[in-house]
Amino acid sequence: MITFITRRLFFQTVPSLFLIVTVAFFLIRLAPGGPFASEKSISPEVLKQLNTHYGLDKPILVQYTDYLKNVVRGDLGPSFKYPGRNVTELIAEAFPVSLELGVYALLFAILAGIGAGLLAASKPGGARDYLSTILSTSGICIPSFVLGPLLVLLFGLKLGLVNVSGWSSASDRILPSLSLGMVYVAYIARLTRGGLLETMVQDYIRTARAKGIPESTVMIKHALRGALLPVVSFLGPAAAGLITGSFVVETIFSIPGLGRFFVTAAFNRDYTMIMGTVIFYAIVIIFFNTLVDITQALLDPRLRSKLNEKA
Amino acid sequence: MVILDVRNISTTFKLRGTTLRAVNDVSFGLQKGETLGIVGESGSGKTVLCHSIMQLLPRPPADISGSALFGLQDLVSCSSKDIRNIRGNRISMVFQDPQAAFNPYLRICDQLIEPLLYHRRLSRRTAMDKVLSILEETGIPDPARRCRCYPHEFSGGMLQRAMIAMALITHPEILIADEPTTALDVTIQMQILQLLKSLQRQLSMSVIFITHNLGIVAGFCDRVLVMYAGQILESASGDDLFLHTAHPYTKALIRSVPSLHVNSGELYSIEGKPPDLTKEIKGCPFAPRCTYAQGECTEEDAAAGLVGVSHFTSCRRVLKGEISL
Amino acid sequence: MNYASRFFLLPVLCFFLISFHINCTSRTSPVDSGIKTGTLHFGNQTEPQDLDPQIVTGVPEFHILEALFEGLVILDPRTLEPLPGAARSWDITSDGLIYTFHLRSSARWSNGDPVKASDFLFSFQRILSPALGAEYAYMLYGIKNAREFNTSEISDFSRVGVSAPDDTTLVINLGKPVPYFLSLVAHHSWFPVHPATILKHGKIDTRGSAWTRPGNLIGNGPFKLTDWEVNRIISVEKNPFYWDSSEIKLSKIHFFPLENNMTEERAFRTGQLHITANLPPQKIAWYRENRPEVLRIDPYLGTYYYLVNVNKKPLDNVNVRRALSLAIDRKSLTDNLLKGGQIPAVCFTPPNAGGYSFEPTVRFDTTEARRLLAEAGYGPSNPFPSVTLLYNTSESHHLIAQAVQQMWKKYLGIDVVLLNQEWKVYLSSTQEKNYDIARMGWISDYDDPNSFLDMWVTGGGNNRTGWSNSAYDSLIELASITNNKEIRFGHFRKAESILLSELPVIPVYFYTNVYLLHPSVKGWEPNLLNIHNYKFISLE
Amino acid sequence: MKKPEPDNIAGNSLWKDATRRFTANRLAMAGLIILSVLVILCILAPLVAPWSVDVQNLSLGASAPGPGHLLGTDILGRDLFSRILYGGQISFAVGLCATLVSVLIGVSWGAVAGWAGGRTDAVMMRIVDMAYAFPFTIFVIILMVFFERSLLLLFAAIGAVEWLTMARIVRGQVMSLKSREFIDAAKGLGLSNTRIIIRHVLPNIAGPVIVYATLTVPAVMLLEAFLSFLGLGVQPPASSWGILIREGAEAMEEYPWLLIFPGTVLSITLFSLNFVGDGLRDAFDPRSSKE
Repeated sequence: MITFITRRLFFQTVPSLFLIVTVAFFLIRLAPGGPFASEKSISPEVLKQLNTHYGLDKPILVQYTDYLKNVVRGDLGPSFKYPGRNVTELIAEAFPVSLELGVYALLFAILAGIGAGLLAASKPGGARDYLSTILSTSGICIPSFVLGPLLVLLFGLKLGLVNVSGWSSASDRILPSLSLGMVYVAYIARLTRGGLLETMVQDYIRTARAKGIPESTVMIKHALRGALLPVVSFLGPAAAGLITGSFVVETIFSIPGLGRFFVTAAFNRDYTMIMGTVIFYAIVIIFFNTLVDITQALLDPRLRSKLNEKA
Repeated sequence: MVILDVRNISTTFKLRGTTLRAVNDVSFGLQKGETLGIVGESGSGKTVLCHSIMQLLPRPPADISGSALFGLQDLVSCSSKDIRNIRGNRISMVFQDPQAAFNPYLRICDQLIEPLLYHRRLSRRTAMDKVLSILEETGIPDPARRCRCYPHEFSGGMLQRAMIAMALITHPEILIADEPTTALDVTIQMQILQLLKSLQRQLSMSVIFITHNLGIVAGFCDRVLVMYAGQILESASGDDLFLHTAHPYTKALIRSVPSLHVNSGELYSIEGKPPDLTKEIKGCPFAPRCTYAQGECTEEDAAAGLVGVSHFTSCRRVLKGEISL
Repeated sequence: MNYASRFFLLPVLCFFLISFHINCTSRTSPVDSGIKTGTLHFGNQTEPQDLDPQIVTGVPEFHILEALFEGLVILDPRTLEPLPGAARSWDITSDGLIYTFHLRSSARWSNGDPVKASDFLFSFQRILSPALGAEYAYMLYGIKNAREFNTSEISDFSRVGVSAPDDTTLVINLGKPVPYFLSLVAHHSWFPVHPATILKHGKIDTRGSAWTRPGNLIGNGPFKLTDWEVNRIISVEKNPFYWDSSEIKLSKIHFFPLENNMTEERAFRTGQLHITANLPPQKIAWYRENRPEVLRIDPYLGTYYYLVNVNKKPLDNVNVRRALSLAIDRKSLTDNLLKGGQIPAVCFTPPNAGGYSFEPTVRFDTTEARRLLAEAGYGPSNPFPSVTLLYNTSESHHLIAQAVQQMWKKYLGIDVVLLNQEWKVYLSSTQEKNYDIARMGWISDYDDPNSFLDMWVTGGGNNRTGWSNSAYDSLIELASITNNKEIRFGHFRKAESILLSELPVIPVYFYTNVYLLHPSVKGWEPNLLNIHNYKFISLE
Repeated sequence: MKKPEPDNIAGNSLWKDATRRFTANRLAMAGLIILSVLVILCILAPLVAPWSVDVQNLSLGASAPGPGHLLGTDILGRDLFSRILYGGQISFAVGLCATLVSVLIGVSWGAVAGWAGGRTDAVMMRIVDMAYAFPFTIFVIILMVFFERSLLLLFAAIGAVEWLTMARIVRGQVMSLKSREFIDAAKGLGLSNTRIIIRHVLPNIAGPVIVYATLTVPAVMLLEAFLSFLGLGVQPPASSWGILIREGAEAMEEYPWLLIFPGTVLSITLFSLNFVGDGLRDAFDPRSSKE
């Protein structure tokens, strides 16, 4: 297992990061409108000074190699939009917030999703199945920019239970996590239900029942593990999506996370900030994908012995 | 002494408007210590019968009538809690394909230990000792190491041994073995059968042995039921079945066993297809394929009668003595 | 089985109940507690770029800088007349070229250092230093040789027309008269910075050093910076060293970067804010009806208009441009769509800009519009070619564009294609004149018509229409060297009438500032520049 | 459970069989009928819609449902019912086409990667990881700016993003299928890889693929709304359900009907899609049918 992880780190992570950096670097420069374009026109002299200051007057290949060198040194450069800050600092400040939000949302999605999936699969075609399918599907139908304000209206304005925005008290975590995680509840519930139905007809479930063990144990111990494999492979992208896709929720609830930086950086053409977030998100995503592969191997011994053979 | 008294079991599946009669009015009794074979082609209802008795069929769509008295309890109608206390405890099962019947995601020991944990409420430690000793008994070398393996790391024969060990770990009164050797090599088959036999003697339990292989039945079973299209066509002691065959279907089955002794060039096979179970069957279900059949076989209700001591047949022509097989 | 799903669903429920429970224990709203403690909760749109007055350009930044720094003059919150700020008084020579500011000897930086005239010199040198890349450096171009220094034509700062004969006297020499000079001086680009602090964290022209961080930042304003958490909050508290600190009634101000105006409105409604930056248009009616006491609609010195690319056919025809302008029912737009008290534009410069108002010229007249279009040669036999209306992504722009599209179709039979571009793309499209008609807005930084009219001179940086008129250019030039208000305004009037008959820009409406203000906030006066000096504000 | 199905021995009746099973599933049929009605209504919008889509009535503004306007009007005074019909054209087009694109790319990519394993798999999945890690906003901005902005490009852009998850799911399924016996059996029979993938692997992954595809359609519809939100989607005055819902969300307190009606229509569509998806899966995969 350890060899597997190290192999992955050195032979896959580094090259793919390098590729991402390269593609992103040049693609960003292709987008029209530079970082200093503004509604009130800037004098050409000032523009020239700004370009010199940030090294944008150099040939693009030189900029590229300079940037690579800095990144290897761990320096992501100064933000163009926020001149007093550098990108590393901004990410370090904002990411923990997005991570926290993402983790809560994922936790909620996993618990509610698997729960709903179990409920639905316990009696396929029954009332519970339809109820939980309808509830979880409505999670997909209602985008976060609708769900967020709706929840705020209900719990924040009508009932006055929570703050309508902000990120200071513990209760400030609830509504954003719900709004963000809701979409994934449906996905996880459906994958769980599908996986369970698939598993419940396997011979080994009959064996387990023939042993006379309680039905709930059959479900959780015997069926769920196999049924969760598709869920687990979905969790990688889901986790990445939750952590990187929190822009809307962060805006609605005014949460100081990285998602806002990422999207506004793209619109501001804050080159260094975009590159910084791209690299950072890439690492996050690769991390989660590796985590998923490991989890899958932990769940499926057959896969594990394959990995061990390879390593 | 009859420890399992099965009476008039009928199992139907209602599926989107069609009704499928998988088991049709089957009755039999299982003696203590007896080995009862149930023989028939695939789809004859043997497996469904056993699953019906053990409440392993989802209801609906399955609809089961009749009774199966085990002691004072009717297995067919008892509560799910009661049947759970019987399953894997007093009645155990062994399934056909061990690779599929073991949960691929759990260690062998974790699966073997379950009946003890749930029925005997033993601590993990003592239960584990029992698991190791029964694995030893079933002939698995180095059980302490092997039982920590996953099913895919076992060979088929080994797995089936483990499966038997799992079934017998609670010393059940009845073992239902559903084609336990079908998926295995011939040499392994024999080893498994011998294992079963010796363990049966040791534990003095009754065995219901489901198979489509008449060859196995011959040496292994005290009594044999021959099933076809969900019905019992003939029931006899192992010897009687071969020596005094009393149903054309049994006869055909025996003939279709490839034999080393007979050098006739071609293998025998029964012509035609089994009947469509979604349609009502009138008369003898085998009649359309039976070389002895006459008009009355399909026109009148099926017959039933004895041709010897506890030798039952449903063939009216045999009963009437019109044909001898 | 039930057990199995409970295993997963119960924790979710528990989480809910517990967190709600924690929160249910007594809550007083920040607004109410703020009134007691004198803490103002301020909805401030976005995270500021920085707190360096010589680098930032946005309105939210200005709202914070106003608390931290004080310019030579401040503006009267109601009339926008210059009032003494860091300078206690000033003299102006009769030709309007030399301004002598007398600084307060009692003025102090927030660390106790005296504010000296040389600090201002340092600050001016800093913003004009080419390497700093200050976008607002041009605000100081009125100073003699300032432009030359900023564009590296001269490198000796002593040649720039500013001097400090002693610690409390600052002399500014203008190249030519700037009648609205004092209004300019109140702008944040003229704010002084603390030289020792700047030099501690870098050179005079280092862009983006750490001097603006809490703990580092030294200002001369009524408040000092205590806390800055990115995208969360910026807090300032009363600066005891401020010369007039006894007059300051607020003890603290919290600035919240609430980008989404819906979020901001909800925060106001639940008592988290005293002031919002905006109010979504669809909410105006409700507030007008139910809570008129908190709804504020202030006039604003800004114009919403359509840029026309006069180099493109058929828009090169002046009659076509006139027809397009005549076919916009501006009143319907402001009354039915915007609903925020916006004024239908009757000319280009908003009314009362520095005392200047142009007579109503722009009309809504569909018959005349059709006549002009026919005169331009378009009609059933020669259908009008399809033109594109470009706007940047925003809810109100796209509503207005769709309404205008309909008006042109209905009244002129013209098919207009809408093109919605992301902000930077839109900017580059307009800059490169890669458009037919484009939505634009202009909000002035100072209270003078010059701000609206000098951008249409030939080759002006903001003149992205390709329009050029030598008579117009010379009128603007004449106005810029005239010190007499009436003569100056006369030149502007002539220029504006040329602009409105040529119509390279089609004015649509004049902005208003629509926001919510809690009744406990006192001294918050409406004014054209949306400048509210916290000195005059209190909470009761 | 193993159920005796004596008539199903012949393999080539898969389609006929699936059709039979599908038509017998009432919910799925109801979903299909509702979907068809919606699609037909939207296609026939020019004939069905009571108002032309671009008729505005500024002085009317947003008005509640009433006799003149069945579902009320939006802020510009346009008939909401008509807008929903016209918006449906685009939502359906985007949803179905983009999903198709994503399924095609995702399934073939995932199947090949999972089947080939080893180095090929590593390289292919690394490409997926990279695509995942890529800031898709910028990718789409560039696409939309550099090429003529069109619906077709929108499909391609969304499809190109959505296939990634599909590829991962399919790959996972294929990998676990690979270790099953019948694949070994097929290999043992000397069947070519292509043949095994097409005949044995693809039918077995149809279930998850269909389920995920029915989840992709709504995701795509909402993604389209998000893009429009950024100014990169459908150009006004053209509209889509996603845009209508977003507009409605901004005024949910003042003009609730602007959110409720488009939201309801979208929800009905998505539920129908779900039921149809379930029906399809059950039809193709009798083992997991509702018992």
